Amino acid sequence: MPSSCSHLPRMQQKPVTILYFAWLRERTGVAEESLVLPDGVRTVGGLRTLLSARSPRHREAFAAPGLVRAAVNQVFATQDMPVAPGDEVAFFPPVTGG
Amino acid sequence: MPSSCSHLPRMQQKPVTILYFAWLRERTGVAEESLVLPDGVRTVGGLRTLLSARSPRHREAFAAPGLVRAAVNQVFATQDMPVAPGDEVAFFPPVTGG
Amino acid sequence: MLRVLVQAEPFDVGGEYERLLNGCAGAGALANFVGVVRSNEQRPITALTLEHYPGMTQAALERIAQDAVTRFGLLGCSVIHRFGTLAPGEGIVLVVTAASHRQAALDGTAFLIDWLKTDAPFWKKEHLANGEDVWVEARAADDKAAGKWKEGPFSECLPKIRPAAI
Amino acid sequence: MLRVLVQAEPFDVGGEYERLLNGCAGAGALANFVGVVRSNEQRPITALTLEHYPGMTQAALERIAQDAVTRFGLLGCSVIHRFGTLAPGEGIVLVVTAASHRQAALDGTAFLIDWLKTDAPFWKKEHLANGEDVWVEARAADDKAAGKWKEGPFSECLPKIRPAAI
Repeated sequence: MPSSCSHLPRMQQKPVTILYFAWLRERTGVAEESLVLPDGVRTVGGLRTLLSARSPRHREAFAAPGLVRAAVNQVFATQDMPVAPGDEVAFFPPVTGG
Repeated sequence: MPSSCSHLPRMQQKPVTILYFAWLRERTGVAEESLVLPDGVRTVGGLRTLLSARSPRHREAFAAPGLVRAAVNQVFATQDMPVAPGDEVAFFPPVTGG
Repeated sequence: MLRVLVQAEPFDVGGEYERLLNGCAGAGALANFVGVVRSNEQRPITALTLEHYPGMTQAALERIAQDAVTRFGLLGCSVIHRFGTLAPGEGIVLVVTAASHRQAALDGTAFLIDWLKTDAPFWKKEHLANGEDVWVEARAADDKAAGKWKEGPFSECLPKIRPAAI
Repeated sequence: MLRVLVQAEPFDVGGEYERLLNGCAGAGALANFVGVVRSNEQRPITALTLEHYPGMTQAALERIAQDAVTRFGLLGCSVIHRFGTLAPGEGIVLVVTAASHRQAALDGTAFLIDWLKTDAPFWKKEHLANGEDVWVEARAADDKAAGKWKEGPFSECLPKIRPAAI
């Protein structure tokens, strides 16, 4: 019997890749990690809350003063935007290039 | 008995140097000429009228369509500005540098 | 002609001018902008490190370069943004635009550098002469400068949403 | 640093960038503009001749370069304007500005080129491919562009009157 992607056991779901840049990378101590999205986490904001609880350093990094911005699959994203298995989600401070 | 500059005979007055640029130079056939200001010609506009009568080519040049501008002693000038013996007065079309 | 590079190596301002000029027949006006690592007596720094988001940078810069060409009717433009550690006086970013007339070249250059300041995924860290390392903070003035391009007749051409704080 | 040249020889865009950068400690932004002899399929030209008013040009350019530095708080600027006969693709005029931040450099560059278009005593003659020689006519749009700098808080700083038609 065929099953759709959303009904796969969690082990078989494609993980989400998480990237951190600038002081978020330094404070979490992580440049890249991956996790399988638990049920109920389907937005950028939801993922951020989940990640904040991942370690004391994560909590500290996301709680630090200063704005945190995000991109999903290399496109800037707001917190209400959806995150799906296999996505690449990046967290970073406001950009300062140029 | 000393005499002021304005009472010198015309022969001893310093002449005005006249310069022409661009199509004014081409149409008058003159790049530079000089003349002693006659009595009553004391402005850029007066000088222009005087020069227009200097030769058929001068008349034609000053009558040609297109604006004519001027500078007195290397500073842009309007027609009511004074011209004095020894001045350098230039006539030219609107500038097109840059 | 469109030329977009994200690189660690220095760029050659004169060479990029020649390259764009040669690639844009009929050009009458070229403008450029170079952002330079700044150090001054009030706040001496020994170096600046630029971090970027490699998977995103090249594509984002290509989109905005194409957008600038369309918006301002440019004959071409070059955008080169460096990453890595740079010394004071080194060029960080180069924008060159070519157009038939000057206003398009000047406006295209201002548009591109305003955009790069607010929407290109780069982050600067200053290495101060006193030994401290400090991440540069985004300036509200930069957001305002970039925002001005979102008014006017071309606002519907904007390629993407701006990131909101989350 | 102020560098003003009126010359027949070509200028070196990359060399002038380096020179101004080296002459302006603390610069974070350099902008430039190059006006180029334009030839296109609609109106092919073989060359452009620039005539100027030698006694007036250098002093006028020095005044406006100094004015730009004061108005925009530039760290320095270079203005090089060529005269004589130039081939298509050759640079006619180069403006380079250096400032702490980008807006001053961009505004200073736009100001200088707008001014050069309307107030510097140069005249262009195009040598058309069909053999005709044509004096370029001044554009009303140029007067308008230069005029915009006369509004705002610095209008009293204008160095001189504009020539009126007589």
